[in-house]
Amino acid sequence: MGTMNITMREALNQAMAEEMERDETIFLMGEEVAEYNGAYKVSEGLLDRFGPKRVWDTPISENGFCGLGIGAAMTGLRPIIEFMTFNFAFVAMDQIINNAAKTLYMSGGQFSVPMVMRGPGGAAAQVGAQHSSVLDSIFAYFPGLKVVSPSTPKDAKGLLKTAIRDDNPVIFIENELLYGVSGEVPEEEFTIPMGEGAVRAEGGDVTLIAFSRINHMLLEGIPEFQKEGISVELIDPRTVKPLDLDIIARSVSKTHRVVIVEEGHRFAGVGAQVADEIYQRCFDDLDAPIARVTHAENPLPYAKHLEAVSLPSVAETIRAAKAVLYRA
Amino acid sequence: MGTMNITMREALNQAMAEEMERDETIFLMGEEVAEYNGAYKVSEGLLDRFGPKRVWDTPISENGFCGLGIGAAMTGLRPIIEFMTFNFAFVAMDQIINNAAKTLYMSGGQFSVPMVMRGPGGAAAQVGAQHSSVLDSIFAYFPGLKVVSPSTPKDAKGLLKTAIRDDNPVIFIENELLYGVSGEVPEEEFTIPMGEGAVRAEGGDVTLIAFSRINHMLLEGIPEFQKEGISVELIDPRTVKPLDLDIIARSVSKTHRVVIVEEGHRFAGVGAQVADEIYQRCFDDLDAPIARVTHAENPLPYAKHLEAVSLPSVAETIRAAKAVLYRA
Amino acid sequence: MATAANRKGRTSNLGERRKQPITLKTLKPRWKRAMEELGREGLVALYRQMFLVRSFEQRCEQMYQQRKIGGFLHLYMGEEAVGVGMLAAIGKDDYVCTSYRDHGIALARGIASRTLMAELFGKVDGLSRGKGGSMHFYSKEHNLLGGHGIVGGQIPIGLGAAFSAKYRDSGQMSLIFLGDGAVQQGAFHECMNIASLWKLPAIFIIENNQYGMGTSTSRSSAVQDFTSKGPGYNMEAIMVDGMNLLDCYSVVADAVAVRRKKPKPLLIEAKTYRYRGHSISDPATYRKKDEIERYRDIDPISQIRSLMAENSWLDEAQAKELEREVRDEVVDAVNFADESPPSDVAERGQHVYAE
Amino acid sequence: MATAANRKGRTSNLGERRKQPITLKTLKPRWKRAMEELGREGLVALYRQMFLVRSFEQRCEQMYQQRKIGGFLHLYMGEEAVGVGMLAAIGKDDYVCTSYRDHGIALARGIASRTLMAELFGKVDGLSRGKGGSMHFYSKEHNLLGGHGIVGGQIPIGLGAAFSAKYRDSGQMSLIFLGDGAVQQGAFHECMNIASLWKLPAIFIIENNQYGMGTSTSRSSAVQDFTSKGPGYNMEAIMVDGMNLLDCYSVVADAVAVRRKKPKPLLIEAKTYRYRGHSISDPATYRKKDEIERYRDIDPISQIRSLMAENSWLDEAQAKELEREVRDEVVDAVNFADESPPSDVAERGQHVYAE
Ligand SMILES: Cc1ncc(C[n+]2csc(CCOP(=O)(O)OP(=O)(O)O)c2C)c(N)n1
Ligand SMILES: Cc1ncc(C[n+]2csc(CCOP(=O)(O)OP(=O)(O)O)c2C)c(N)n1
Ligand SMILES: [Mg+2]
Ligand SMILES: [Mg+2]
Repeated sequence: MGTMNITMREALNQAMAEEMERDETIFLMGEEVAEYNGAYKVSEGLLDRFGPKRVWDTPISENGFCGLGIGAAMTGLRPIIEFMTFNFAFVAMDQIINNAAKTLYMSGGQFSVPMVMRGPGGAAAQVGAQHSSVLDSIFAYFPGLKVVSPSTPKDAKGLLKTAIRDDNPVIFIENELLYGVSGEVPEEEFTIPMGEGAVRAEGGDVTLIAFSRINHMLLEGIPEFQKEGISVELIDPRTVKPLDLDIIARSVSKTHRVVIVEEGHRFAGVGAQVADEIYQRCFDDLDAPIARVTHAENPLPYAKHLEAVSLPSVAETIRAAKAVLYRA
Repeated sequence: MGTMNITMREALNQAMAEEMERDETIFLMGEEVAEYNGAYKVSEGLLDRFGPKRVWDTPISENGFCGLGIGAAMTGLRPIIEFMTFNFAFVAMDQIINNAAKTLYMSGGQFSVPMVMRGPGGAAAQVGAQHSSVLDSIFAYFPGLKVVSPSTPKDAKGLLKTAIRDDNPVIFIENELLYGVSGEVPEEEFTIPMGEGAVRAEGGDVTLIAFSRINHMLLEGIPEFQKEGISVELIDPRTVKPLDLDIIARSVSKTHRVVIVEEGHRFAGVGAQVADEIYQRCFDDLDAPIARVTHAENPLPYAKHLEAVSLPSVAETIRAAKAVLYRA
Repeated sequence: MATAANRKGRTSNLGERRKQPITLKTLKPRWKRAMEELGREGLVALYRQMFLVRSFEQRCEQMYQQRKIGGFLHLYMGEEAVGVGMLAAIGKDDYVCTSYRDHGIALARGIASRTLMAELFGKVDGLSRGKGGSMHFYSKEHNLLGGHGIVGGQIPIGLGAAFSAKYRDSGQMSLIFLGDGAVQQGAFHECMNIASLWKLPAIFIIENNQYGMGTSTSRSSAVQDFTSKGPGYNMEAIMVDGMNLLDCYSVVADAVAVRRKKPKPLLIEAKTYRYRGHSISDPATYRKKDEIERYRDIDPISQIRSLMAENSWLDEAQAKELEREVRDEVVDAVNFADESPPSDVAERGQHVYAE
Repeated sequence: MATAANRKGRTSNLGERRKQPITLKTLKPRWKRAMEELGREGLVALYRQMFLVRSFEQRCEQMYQQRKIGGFLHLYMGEEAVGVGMLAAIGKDDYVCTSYRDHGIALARGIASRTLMAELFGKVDGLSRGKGGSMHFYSKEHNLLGGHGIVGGQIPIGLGAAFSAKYRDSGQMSLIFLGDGAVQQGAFHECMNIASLWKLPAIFIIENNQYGMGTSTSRSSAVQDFTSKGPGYNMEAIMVDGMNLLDCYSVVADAVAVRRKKPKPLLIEAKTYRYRGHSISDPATYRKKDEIERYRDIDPISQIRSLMAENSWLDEAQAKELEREVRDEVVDAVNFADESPPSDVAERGQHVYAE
């Protein structure tokens, strides 16, 4: 029961390879996933290993090939559709929302859509307003979709395998900046269920809640919190939908203070929902209103220094933590 | 300074006609808006009055003609783009989000996009899962867009005129079930600014917050609240973005209890954001967690009785009001 | 009678009243073989199907007026030859998808009229337990992949079924019905290219009823002959007379025969006509009465009835009997739907996610 | 020399090394007139522009390595004749939009290299005050409507500009540049139809550099000749040699001459080639060195340099002098960008909404 130290990229790759090995109905399709081995090399080697019948390069027709995936899923296959980045899912939005999410329901349970739509989401590095969309809340809004947003190689592998085996359409949002991040991953086969969060750091003063990359930012920032005398508990729900409220509530009952840190925009972002659910469940536990640290209210600018002040930071989170601790 | 009693449909029509009369750069474009006078007759008579240069029927190419509107707005015109319903905006999502919302920013302030995208949104009557999308929160999430959701003929007229004069892309969401609803509208010219809510009913026990059609449902339901001994204050923010938090806060400071009633889904819906902002501003005023009455967690079914139980109702709102009053 | 005249030449003259007669390309030389392939029994069955679609929908109109049916209701009347003829040429295992105008396709696919009517009534015995409604007929048993409400939304789905068939090397075909208006959606373009590039067994069928709601093709499309799009995708494209059952049957029968073993796509444009408005709430004042009547003269059902009479395959009495049977079936469907219980409200929360 | 050979026949032979020579359709008979129209000064100016694009981008590569430029960087090198030649044929008032591969277009549009370099450096003196970056060059002054990051996203915008021009009866044209890969986006299809249906003054220019990232057109498109799409939209379509400046100039000059007064659209396919990878992070291992070299042999800049030498319009010394000047300009641009201040952080919140 050893572990191996691999990158997120390798973890995702292994998840796909293992599942494709197990089940011939699984195929991978997207732009540059085959011969180029993936724009971000997540599918490296899969074409060589599984051949062109299982790994498909597409024309730049996201609405077409995403819908193709849905049709294939309705007729016995289990597609993994890669969006080179989720920014390009806008052109496929109709298929994702109106078909992937609703077909099971509209057909009265006849046609399930066992399909994973995956790819990087969120800001990368100075790639500008059209290439930095955070869409977690958009997808999670629509009943019928599940939304996963992993932060570690282990979670990425375990959750992607679960997503591939799930009979529902799953939006699996990776983070480009994490592809190269390493971590320990069990050597033996494993999966991680959706809807189970993880405690990334234990502490008593304030509960921080974050998804994906933001967890890394905050973990690295813990010394800075300590310098300020703030003991933080960091919760990574791992899946946006279903959402593990239990793990959050447990932490809140201990700290009584919450800061939600989101890469996405503020208005009706994921954090708004997480906050709403915490208030519903833990109202009397809370000693201060929940603070949210989010993407600023602007499209992401190109210039590095403007980009930096548009995205959530440790400094801003410390300010928010102080505010909920009434130490500001 | 008299008033006239006209329907929402007429009010919208008048707003467009008056503005088109005033400014030749305004044109209306969409499916069936010209010769057919609008799928819902909102554009009735405009082709006759303004001619084919100003009123355009399009092919069923929403991404194309919505983007056309953006390009026209960037080059001196002021388009009103009608989505026959906002359900069909999914195929145009890329243009709406990546171009309409972001162009001013990406161009460093050079190209504004003075454009209204309007049409009915929300559930109609048994039109099923693909024709009942509530997208207010989706659009409001993205900086760069304004989102309007009027509930009365007066507001519809005043706000649509404001939207047409606004130099930003405005999403103007009408409600099909309200098109036939009448109300008093000033005879003289007027506009209504965005970001100013209205108190629809005054009361002391609980603040209800709702947009568009839900206001009518709740107003009609007031006797039922009274029967239960609940005095409600009903706030209609009228515009989703910008959001009038002042009017809400004033009410909350009086009632200390809030129920938000939304036609849209719960997860990261508009109500989640409204709640978040209330908590931030009025935490100490609140005697109970804010309750949300929303669309149920399912696509909208066709069958009438299933549709009814999927949408928010007065009965459900009363239950929620009792809960926040701890009378449940 | 225009119908008889119709079968004289290679093209059909749509009535004398119009100065410039509309001519529809037909596959007349293929008809004789079509009749042989179908046989008397087969053709009678198709006649019955077309008549069933017509009767079913006439009853739907009534039921809508009586508020037993709600929401949108898009009728197929006038276009029966397209769905019935084309689906007669494929097998049970083949895939079919279409738009919201799906009653004719569902009936032609062999789905029981009872189940469909119950769906329209929003009852638990409906095809989708009342959750889909008129626009969203799905049947796993019949490989019917919807019933789509978003114009063009079905095209990628049908493409996916074709991909799936090729992937599994199953020999199945995928028939994708779409309207003339839907041609202008980006989805059409993206899927035509992929189908051709990957040689998928997809048949794209443009049901060109000449209007998308109130907009005629001359106001929505830069070309009036959609087969002109074929070369731009390196795809074969054929135009057929969508008012003629044998044409519709033949074109698909031939296409399928070639493509089962060696998959590749095909574009078919079937010129047809809808008698009613776009949906039940559309008075269709944008069309001249005259125009409708000229199409009524070449009504797809009458055409086949006359043809069978000429060939002594179905005499007047037999036809009457069959039609009575069909009408009874529809009455039975209505009764069934009426008596079917509404689903429990718990049904609302079912099937949001698969277990 | 292939370049000379190139000008002998009606088609250009892309080098002897390849067994099946690539032939690009050229408009050679039109060249003489093109030279007359442009005159010596004009052609020298275009030569200078092409050389500027090349030099500017070479410097961009360095600056990227030095991390002065971040994000994505898509270079136009090899494709200079397309942007420079075509934009030479339109006026200041005409509209232009393109993809993320926009440096060449912006420079050819006459935007100062200083302003562009400052934008790439993310500085306040940049075209968009540092908020757009490499992929999003916009200039109101130059009617450049972006610089678009979403493949095909610029097409509806350019269509809108064409609509606007016709609406205002201004006689302006709209040039819409897009890649071969972008042809497969639904937006292309929707806009081609609308442009043709409404006779808009839009020129769709497919910069067919034969790859969309690592995918060759043979793997992304069912047709290799994109002009085959014209008839499906009832739109004229022309193929030109995108490696040749005079071809590119001529096709647009002629198109514009006809269309200013009587608007209608046109589809142009310019066969061209990008020397570098898709973006700076793409090693482009999917292409054989050989292939690149064969295109280098017909380099658009060398072709014009030789042509001018042959015509005694620019001798070696003059060319050298001009090239030195251009290199100095680029160095100056870099210095300017370096010294330009970063914007105040308050810039972040500016221009989200118009006042
Ligand atoms: C994307 C989208 N836009 C608009 C509509 C509204 N709408 C429904 S049917 C229709 C006309 C479709 O015409 P056509 O494709 O010719 O099919 P027909 O109704 O004639 O069978 C329109 C515009 C829609 N459902 N989806
Ligand atoms: C809708 C969308 N899908 C995918 C991408 C990622 N992407 C960026 S450029 C590109 C290739 C485009 O190729 P082409 O249109 O030929 O233009 P070229 O880069 O060759 O100039 C891809 C796939 C994108 N930006 N937008
Ligand atoms: Mg039609
Ligand atoms: Mg290319």
